[in-house]
Amino acid sequence: MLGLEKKDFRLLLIVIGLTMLAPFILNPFPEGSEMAQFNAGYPDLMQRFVIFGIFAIGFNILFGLTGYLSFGHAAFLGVGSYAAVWMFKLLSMNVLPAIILSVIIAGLFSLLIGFISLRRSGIYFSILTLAFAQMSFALAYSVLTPITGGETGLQLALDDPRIFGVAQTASGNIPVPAIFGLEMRASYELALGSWLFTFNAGYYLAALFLILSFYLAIRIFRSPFGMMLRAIKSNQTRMSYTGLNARPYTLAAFVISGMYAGLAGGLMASMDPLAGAERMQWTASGEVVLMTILGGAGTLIGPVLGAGMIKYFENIFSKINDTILHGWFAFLPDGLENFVVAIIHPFIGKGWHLTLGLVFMLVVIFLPGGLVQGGQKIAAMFRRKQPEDAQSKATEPAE
Amino acid sequence: MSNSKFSRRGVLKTGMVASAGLALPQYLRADSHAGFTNAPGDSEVILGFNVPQTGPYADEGADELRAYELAVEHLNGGGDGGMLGTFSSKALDGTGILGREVKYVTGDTQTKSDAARASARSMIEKDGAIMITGGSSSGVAVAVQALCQEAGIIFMAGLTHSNDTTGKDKRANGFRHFFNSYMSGAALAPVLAANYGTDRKAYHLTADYNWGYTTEEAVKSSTEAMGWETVNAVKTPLTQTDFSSYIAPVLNSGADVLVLNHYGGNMVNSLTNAVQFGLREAQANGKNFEIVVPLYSRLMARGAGANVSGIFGSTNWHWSLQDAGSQAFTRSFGTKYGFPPSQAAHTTYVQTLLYADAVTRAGSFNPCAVAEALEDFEFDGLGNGPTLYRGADHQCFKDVLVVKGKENPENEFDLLEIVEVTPVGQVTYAPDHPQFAGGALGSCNPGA
Amino acid sequence: MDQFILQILNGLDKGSAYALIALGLTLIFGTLGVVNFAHGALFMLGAFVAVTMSKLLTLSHKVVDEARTDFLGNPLQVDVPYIYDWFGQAAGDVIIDWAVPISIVAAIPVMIAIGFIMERGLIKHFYKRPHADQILVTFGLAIVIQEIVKYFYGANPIPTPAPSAFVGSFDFGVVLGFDPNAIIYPYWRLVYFFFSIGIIAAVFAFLQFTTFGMVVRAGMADRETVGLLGIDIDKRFTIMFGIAAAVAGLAGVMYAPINSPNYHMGMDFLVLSFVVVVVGGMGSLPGAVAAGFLLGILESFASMSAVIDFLPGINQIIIYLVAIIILLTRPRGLMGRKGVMEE
Amino acid sequence: MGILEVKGINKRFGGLQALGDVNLSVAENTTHAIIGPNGAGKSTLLNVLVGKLIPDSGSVMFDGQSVLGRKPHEINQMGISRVFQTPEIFSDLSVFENVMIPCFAKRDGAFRMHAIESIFAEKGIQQQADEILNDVNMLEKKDMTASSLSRGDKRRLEMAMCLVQDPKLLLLDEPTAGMARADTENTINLLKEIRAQRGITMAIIEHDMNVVFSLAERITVLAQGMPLVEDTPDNIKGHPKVREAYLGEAQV
Repeated sequence: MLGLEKKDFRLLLIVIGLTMLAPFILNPFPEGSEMAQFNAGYPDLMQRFVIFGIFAIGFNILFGLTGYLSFGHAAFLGVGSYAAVWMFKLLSMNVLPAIILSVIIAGLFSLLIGFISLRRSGIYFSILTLAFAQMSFALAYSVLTPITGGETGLQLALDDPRIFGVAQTASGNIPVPAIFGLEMRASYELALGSWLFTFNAGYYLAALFLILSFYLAIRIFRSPFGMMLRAIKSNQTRMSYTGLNARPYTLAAFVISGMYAGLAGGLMASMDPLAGAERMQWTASGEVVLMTILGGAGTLIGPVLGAGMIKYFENIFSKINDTILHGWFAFLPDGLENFVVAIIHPFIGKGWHLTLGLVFMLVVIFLPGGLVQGGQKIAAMFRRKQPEDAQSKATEPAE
Repeated sequence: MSNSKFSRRGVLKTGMVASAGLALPQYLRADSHAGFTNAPGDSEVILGFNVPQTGPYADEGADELRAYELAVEHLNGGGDGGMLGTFSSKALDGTGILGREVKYVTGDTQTKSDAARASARSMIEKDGAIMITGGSSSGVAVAVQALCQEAGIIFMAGLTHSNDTTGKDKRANGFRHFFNSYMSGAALAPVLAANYGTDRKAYHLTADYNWGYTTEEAVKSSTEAMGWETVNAVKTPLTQTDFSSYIAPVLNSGADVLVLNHYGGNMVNSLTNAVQFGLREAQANGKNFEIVVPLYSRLMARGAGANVSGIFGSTNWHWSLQDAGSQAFTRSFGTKYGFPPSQAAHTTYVQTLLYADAVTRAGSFNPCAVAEALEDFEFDGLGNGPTLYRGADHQCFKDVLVVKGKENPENEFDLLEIVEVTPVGQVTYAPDHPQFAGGALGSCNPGA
Repeated sequence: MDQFILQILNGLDKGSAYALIALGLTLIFGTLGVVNFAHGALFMLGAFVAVTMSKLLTLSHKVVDEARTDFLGNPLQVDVPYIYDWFGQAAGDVIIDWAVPISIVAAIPVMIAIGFIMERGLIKHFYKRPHADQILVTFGLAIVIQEIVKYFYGANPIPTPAPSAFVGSFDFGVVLGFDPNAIIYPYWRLVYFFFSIGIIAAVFAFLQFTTFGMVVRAGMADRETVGLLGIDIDKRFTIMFGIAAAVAGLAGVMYAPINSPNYHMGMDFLVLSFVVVVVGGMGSLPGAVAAGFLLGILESFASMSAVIDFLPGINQIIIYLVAIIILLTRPRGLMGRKGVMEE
Repeated sequence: MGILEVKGINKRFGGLQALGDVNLSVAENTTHAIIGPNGAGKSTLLNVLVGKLIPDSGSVMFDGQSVLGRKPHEINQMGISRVFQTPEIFSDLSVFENVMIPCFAKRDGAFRMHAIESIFAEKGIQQQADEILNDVNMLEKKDMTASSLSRGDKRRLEMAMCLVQDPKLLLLDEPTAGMARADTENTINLLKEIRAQRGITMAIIEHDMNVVFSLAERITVLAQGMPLVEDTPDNIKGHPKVREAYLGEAQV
């Protein structure tokens, strides 16, 4: 189906199902209940899930397949966002040209950086990419302020010279990004009993791009090109003595993943038209590395899971405060309530970093293959009867 | 499709129980009833406190959060009422806002514009916050302000000092109580001239980003107007931690004053380094060498320890002010938390009260009504003397404090002493002043 | 000319800090083959040993002073350090003043112990794991360590001054025949420089002249062979990790007076120290030291206002620019060996 | 005129003359062995032939074209395949994938952006891969991960990867190094078979004289970087210079 093997097609269907039904899946708790704190089904976070999912899928094409660990991929995301916002400022508020341009610009930028960085391998390659990204960040934050907006980020203004479109709306406001008139922020809300589900136009556009990206990633993984990339990771000596030139293959993978990053950046700017320099900082590059490893590098679905997990922690755990905790444990006797709250307190709100750090450590200690391996372990527990299944798994191309 | 844009869960939470059961999909029209985003229900109203909880400004964020919690307590009639008693407007009576109990949600800006906007959006989209406030840097303030404008939410800025927040990046839905770079320069210059003379040569070290630029410009133009000369102005990277190579050449540059346009960790390190190099004891051009820090923060001054003593700077507010409002606030904050509040705590507390008061006076949560009530509002009793919320740019105009690091502080909170309270007249500027040029408020956006 | 000399001095001083951190990182990588992202956290912990020491020395009890009042109008409670009670105020002040040098003594055992615990409890399980896993787990550990420090000490920097005997600057200019104040350098920074040189020399001497060091050097060159010799390399790895942690910790202790320590100072140094190590050549100790000084000096030159006026923003990117140029011209850094971390 | 003509190759490493004026001519459709004691320059010569090292002077012509200055993958595309001392295979990939990769390299050249096509649709390539695996008796192991193979199987896999490219010249670097006697015999038989069935020209660098004399049709002896003699196995066996060079080494 669609040029995919049965198993891959099933995976694609699962991803389509998950993204299309995300507003339901992410909002399992009734509105107004104590557990509603854990609901993630609001437009901003849902958009972030898929956008960072795209970013991580792209990163995984480079890192998971070729083993080249780039520490500078956030630069391409940042460049993509800047390109998109400039498109909004100069051309029109339609997101399509902005997204297309951001993919192109990020592709060109990654071609340049990849061409230079890929002259080295291993940690030397990592440091080269890190150096380029840090330079981009430092310059964008300071001397390039006229182009990038610097500290405050590049944003729209009331006097933008928009060629196709108006500078201001009738009510004197800055117009918002839209696709052929459908605003990215437009939402439709569905109340079912005490549950409330939000269907956001921007989210579905981004989700559509995620599905496309995921589909393309499957095709790449299962293509001769993808096999060559895995061969590069496995043995570069044999690669060249088999008559294959590793450089253009790695460069192509680098540019593809750079374009994925640019797509993520363009989508980010389309959902929320502001591009900040911090998007390019090394910590942002490190974040996508963590997402990929956390989910399972070299697997198809892993990076998406990793991205979701980190963004969930960042957005949900950071918002829990002591007042909420006291609300949850109000049923306990006072002394016990305070005790329990005091125990949990360091891990939530301002302590969400601590929780994330612990999760990294636990996952990598107990699940070297990331969350995907965790999923496989659980799945294996349910079908112990078929041991040969587990054996053949090892030889299948990366899942 | 209905463009409900941003949901208003406040309404739903209360109104939903009635419509329980397997309802058919329906377009939610509550928005259009109220005509603005996140119209609150009848019993409670939700405010969003968006402060840095991780990263280098986490302590300032924590102090802001304390002030917010205190403000909520006072608005809901708890505690000793704080500045509600001294506020010139008597609209607030301790029954919440327009009879609704004040609830709040918190978030982490991480002092990054992306994270701050994500957090603000989640407050608006998920929690149904009607107003967002907080922040501890201008980058974040400008970013969140623009977001609130788009969403149709009022933004009450926290600690943000760049001219741009109410200058080129001002927005109709955003309001700033805190002072700015221009005011710092205008307040400092006369005091510096009086103490150090008008024949001085200044060397600027400036943080290489927007806030640094506006502060350097403001201090430069104000001091040059007093007769000072600017010898050199060097930009330093935000990520710099060791400033020795920037400080070392200063003493031999012909300058006799060093101006550190730095904030936060940069300020702590550059000041510590400068003192290490012996600049405070040095002589230049036959005069004592002096250091100036245009924007002081008591929390950050603590990091520099004894190095701040004798060094001039400006600040928005200080707990040792003797007016009734400041005293009341310091008392209720100190009683609750055991130590005096910072200027960040003060401005966020005041912003919360000002918002609540404006809603009450307007009789509506509609952002446009609230904005109208805030614009050109004159008030007193909130710690800075008579104050004007100017309608033209949504900036508060009030007295500015010039402070000096104390020589012999009694404890870690007692680091600054007030040298002069510069009257508001001296720090007022025209809305179209060149340092604030290049932006427009636009018109208020109620969202929905 | 005088500016030039001044910036060389500056560069040497900065470089000594970079070299010291990079040295510990290289020790761990070279011997254990582990990419330790928690190394910056060890540096930070060292600085917080100094902070803790000065807190301990000023541990106080309250004495009520009825004559004065606090900000709320209550009688003022004055903090009186216990140390005053024991040694008298004058001697007590001297001890408190010398908190940072005193904490060096404490830092060595504390940091070695932390190093042992880290290696035994966590790192040793990762020797055979891919570098990506090592990065993830040590990065997680770094976050955990720094968040714990933040929980107890807050996010703001904590002033930890040097003894007052070291306040002020030495005027090199006068010695070299320039104008007074042309080339001044703070005493404590000079102390830091010589301290770093001393530690670097000690580490090299240890590796050069002791049997232990010889085994370790052999292990850095060819780990498998040494393993085959039947030497208990495990125990030596643990000790090496302890030493590397102590080196990082001492660098941190001595750095505390230069910049007030805060919980994220380790992360601030992390990227930089990796750049230093890689520019020096992965796994090469002399390379790490040389790269540290080189980058320190170039960074100082780039911060001169004449240079910035000529090339705006150069001070923002100099380190990375140099790293790129070196890695493109010398494929394995200044002194790197073939095959290390290239797979 | 041989398919491979090496003329006057010199290579110095610092003060060491690794190769001095080496000439070599490998005739088409023969098995040519290059032998010599340790440090004779065998490996250096091999690395020159595959493009890993560039000689200081001299020429290397393959099939009428110079190989000097070309990269290893370009030389492979000219028709030279190499078997390593320790098998170089794609150990993370399956056996089947290992042989598919050289098929693609043969068909599509050094680089092709075939990112959207599916491997599963490449029936021709799959058939080729199946055939060669069948030829080396590894068809039943095609789904195993290469790293889990035995050492002998790894060697056979590498051989299959080279053969499937149908090279004009197969370079073998000590193909039996470190092997047990039985394995060595197997390898000799395998190589003989290949030689007989496919008629591939082979150049073998080998230490084990037993192997050399069972396979080679012509032998070049190197000593201290210099070519000593080049002759048929029978003549080499009794050659005094060779005995001298190998003094102390048994079995000559």
